[in-house]
Amino acid sequence: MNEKSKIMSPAEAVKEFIKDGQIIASGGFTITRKSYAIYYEMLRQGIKGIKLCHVTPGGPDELLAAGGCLAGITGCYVGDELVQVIHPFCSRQIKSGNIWHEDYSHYSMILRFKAAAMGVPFLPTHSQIGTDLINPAYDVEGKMGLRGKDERFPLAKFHVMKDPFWPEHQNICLLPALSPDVTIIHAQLAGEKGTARIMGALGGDVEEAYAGKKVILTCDELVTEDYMARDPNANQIPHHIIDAIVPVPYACHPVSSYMNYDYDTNFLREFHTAMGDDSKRDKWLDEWVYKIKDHWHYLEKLGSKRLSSLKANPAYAYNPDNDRSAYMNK
Amino acid sequence: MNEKSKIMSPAEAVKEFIKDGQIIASGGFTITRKSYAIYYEMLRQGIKGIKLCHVTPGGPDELLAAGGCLAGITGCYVGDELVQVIHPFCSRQIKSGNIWHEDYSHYSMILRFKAAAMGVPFLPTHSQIGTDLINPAYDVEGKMGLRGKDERFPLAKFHVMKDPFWPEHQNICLLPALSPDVTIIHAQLAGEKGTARIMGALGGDVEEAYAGKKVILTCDELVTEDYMARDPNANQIPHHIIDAIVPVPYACHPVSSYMNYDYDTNFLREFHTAMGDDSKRDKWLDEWVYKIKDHWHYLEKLGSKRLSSLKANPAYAYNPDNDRSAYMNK
Amino acid sequence: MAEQYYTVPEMVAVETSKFVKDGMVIFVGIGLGLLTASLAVKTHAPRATILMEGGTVDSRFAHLPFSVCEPRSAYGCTVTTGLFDILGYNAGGSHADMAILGAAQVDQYGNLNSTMGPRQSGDPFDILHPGWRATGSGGANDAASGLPFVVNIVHQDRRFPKIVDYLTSPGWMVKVFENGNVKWVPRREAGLIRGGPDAIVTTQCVMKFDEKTKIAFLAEYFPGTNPVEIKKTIGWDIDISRAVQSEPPSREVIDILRNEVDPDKVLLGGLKK
Amino acid sequence: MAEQYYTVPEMVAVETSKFVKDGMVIFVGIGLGLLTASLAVKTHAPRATILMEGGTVDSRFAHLPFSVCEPRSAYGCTVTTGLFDILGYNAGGSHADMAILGAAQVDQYGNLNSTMGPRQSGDPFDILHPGWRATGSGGANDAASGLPFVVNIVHQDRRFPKIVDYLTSPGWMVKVFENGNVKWVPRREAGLIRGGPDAIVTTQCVMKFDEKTKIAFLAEYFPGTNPVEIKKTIGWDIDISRAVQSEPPSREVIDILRNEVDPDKVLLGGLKK
Repeated sequence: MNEKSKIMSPAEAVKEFIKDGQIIASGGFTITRKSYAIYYEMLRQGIKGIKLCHVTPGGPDELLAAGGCLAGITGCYVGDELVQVIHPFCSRQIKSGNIWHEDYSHYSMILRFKAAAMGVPFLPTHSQIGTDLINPAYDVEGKMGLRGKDERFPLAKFHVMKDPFWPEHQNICLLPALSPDVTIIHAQLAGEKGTARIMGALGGDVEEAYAGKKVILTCDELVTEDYMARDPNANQIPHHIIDAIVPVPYACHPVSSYMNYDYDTNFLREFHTAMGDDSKRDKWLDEWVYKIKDHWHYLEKLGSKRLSSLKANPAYAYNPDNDRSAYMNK
Repeated sequence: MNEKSKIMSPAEAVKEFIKDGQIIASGGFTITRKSYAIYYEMLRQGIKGIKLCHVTPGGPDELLAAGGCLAGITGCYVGDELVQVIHPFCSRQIKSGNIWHEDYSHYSMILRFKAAAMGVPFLPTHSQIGTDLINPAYDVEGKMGLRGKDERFPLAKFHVMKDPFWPEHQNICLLPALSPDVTIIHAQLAGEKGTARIMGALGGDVEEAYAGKKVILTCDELVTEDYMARDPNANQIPHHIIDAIVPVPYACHPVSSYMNYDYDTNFLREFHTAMGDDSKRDKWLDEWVYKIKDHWHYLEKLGSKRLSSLKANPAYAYNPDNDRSAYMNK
Repeated sequence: MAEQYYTVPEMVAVETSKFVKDGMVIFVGIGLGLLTASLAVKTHAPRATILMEGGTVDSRFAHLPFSVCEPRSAYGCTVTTGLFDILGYNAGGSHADMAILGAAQVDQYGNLNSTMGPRQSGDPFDILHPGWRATGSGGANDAASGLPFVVNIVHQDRRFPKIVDYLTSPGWMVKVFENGNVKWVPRREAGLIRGGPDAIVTTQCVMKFDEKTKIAFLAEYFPGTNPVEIKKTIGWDIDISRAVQSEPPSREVIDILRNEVDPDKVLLGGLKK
Repeated sequence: MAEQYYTVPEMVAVETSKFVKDGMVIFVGIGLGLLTASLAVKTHAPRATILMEGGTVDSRFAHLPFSVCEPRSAYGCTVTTGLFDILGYNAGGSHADMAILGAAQVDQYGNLNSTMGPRQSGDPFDILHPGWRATGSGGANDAASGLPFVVNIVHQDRRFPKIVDYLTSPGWMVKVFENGNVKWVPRREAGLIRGGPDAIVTTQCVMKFDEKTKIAFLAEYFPGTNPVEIKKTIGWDIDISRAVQSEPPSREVIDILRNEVDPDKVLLGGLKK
């Protein structure tokens, strides 16, 4: 068996694995480890009708919405944290009904991916009980006609049952598995076969990766599998579940990669401002996405001075001198 | 609030946390990371009526059975691996009905602990379906009269239900949570508040620790929490779930602690032989348990030459020259 | 009244931090929760342990983070793991003592709405066309489902309806759905066997919950506010008979807050009154 | 017949290793499974990935382990994690291609018994007083529930009943329990949506499963054995009409097995014929 290399560019990874109408899981966590290099490329390749899902959202939701790639979002949050920055375009599209948003709690989302990863149809939780997150009247995917037709969507948003094991027989909420067509994650290190090492907090990436039918992994450094094997306890994701390895520097710019680079708040502020302003949005997308040839062109446009200013200091895992004033309303 | 130190000797840990009739979870995996120092002490303190449970068994089952500490075992296996070494005394006690054994699959056991760790009454799996592991006629804890009286035991061994989320509505098996009164685990490194770093394969220890109402942690080295914080990705268990820290060298002898010491096959062979032989068993227990004052005495009896011969070589994480002939029937 | 030596956000942080006892394990969300927990650790609760849902345990921030999973949020932590361990094992499995949560709305039973509602509170609500959207509940639902919690919220009329327009985190009386009907039941009866709201700290006051009715009453009002004015802004007939004026924070604690907890004004600068 | 240059355990290892294709992800249990997978990796399947339930991925043993979770089992591996990831995500979630499992008994449908039974096969069985005990199923049930699998078993009469005395790993026809009754149904119908037995490799022969009946038939018999004698040891009316004699292993593969895979005779020495 001749093993094909999984190593490819962002454009190749999108071309090979991402199709219109797919369910795509976005790894990372708001301003950390979001593979922007892949999402920019999805806009350039004109991908349509994506159902985005994630344990934790971030700027790519806003980007994909603005690029016309999105049909809907299944998740728990619409924003970038940054002291409660809501995505202005995305939330407006949700209010107008142009993009549907199915609402779950944060933990519920990781349970949905974990169920898929485990190959079981559901996992149980006390979360969501007593709230409108399990109000049958608010079943958005149901209202969108997705249930009972498309095998990727369960027959119900949730199922409340009685615990059969203890005499109180308390209510417990079952959440259906969610197996995305493609999961996109970022790791600091990857072996040449795809073994991945995530540094810093893991968020929901391991669960999302195991849940995905295909997995695209961007990484800061590509190393030998032998190097990865020197510290196997530090690696979380085995190579056999990875389909594409995309080793590009600053794959997550404008957000951070623990230990390697910090987020770019000035860029993020411009991005958020442009997304909320009809007169600026298309111009921003032209300038930073559509008129950009590829990731190398993007990095060149950012310039080495800007990128250097984001470089992480190893004592902190971020740049302690990073200019964060764009989100500090002094 | 004056924080009491959790650091104590094996005798203090057993005296403070282990009581007759408890459900005890034993961490580690057959010949790796089993906290023998604690189990020896349970025999010396004459603990009775223990219901032992584990993701993975090992010699402590045999030891506790021989010491008269055990009422029953809930698990998937009765042995030490070592090319299929079954525990001779334990299995004879099971055949004679003196010790009950509730049978689950390996994964089912970790799911039971994981459910308790998550605070939910059950977790689902396809495991056990179609087999006698879910034959209602073989519900051992039920036959022992433990269900419906003691809150620690669920009303049923398992519960099969139809998946409510996909049109095929396939059968899935729910397994009840298992929250031990005390979990006993071993880590190579512990911080002085209890943060734990396990090196090598983790088995089911993280789940067992989170599931336990109390947790006793033996460790090879006690270090500062600041030292643990230098590589937080390498640590799995947070200090706030640990109740006792027992830092003693060779806490797991005669079994191994990855990176620190190898297993002692000659000791294990003598142990297994004595356990299977009515004329030798009590003598062995006297010599290696009851006439031993404490763990330091045990180590002294073993002698520094024997212990040195088990020391792990860092290039292998075990001793490549370890004499393993006792289990190689050439 | 003399010029105050502290700001409203500072008062909120100090009042909230009082709920953090030494040795507690605290789940914190972004924003005030994080500020409050940091203040507690640097003042009266040095042995409190901070959990954040990105996957960190016991962080000791050198710079206040913008996110619960950014590189700054892991500084000094003793364990980095994932969201499952924090929300599943620690919040769900009750290995934490309390949570500090924000919200867009809070009602008489301490139910939160972090997500959306109709254009006007109380109007019919179309889930496919929400009148307003906030960021969403994130892990606040999960923490509130398993842990005792304290709510931080900006004091504005529309934020205190009698019943939240869309319930995202469960308080003391919650919704169950049966055959197309909505029933209000105590949280324990619905299946929430642990936790519940302890207090609401607004930018003007502290509310606590009556032992019997489980309805929020006015426990404290900040210096410069008064119970009668506060009552006008609350959507239920709030009991103000037990209200006392809060002690102003000590100059010492304000100095720690300004100079040690948030010298860059990451959070103190950004909070509205 | 000339003196054999290979032993029976070696023949079993070679025959079993043929089921491992290059690039496969293989779940292995202790004993022969481990020996077999190692042999495959060192011969025709260098890119196969070995999973062990202690929590290791892609180990490259320097010394054959005694346990699936001892220090030797992690040598050279690329990921060390826990049992949950291996049995849950990889076996349960179908991120592996096959399993190699041992057993005390195997029946016509490839059901395994790894654990216990009455004193005499077929006798009534008292779970509180089993007539015999083996170690138990460990992860074999879990692997067999989710993956295609090959069984290794010593060839002895009592090991091949028509129906296993106690069913621990599911084959093609399995038990479901309804209102006190036992019903035999195809594994898919019981809820086992993946996997199933591909072959049984004994110390004398290879059995495979008929496409239609899902009953094991004799596919190969090892040099020095014959189908008629084998049939006498099998508890069901086994079809031997399709049986062919196995190719003896090449001297080259035996050399690799002896000199590279298990030079210390950790497993080759300990196996009974």
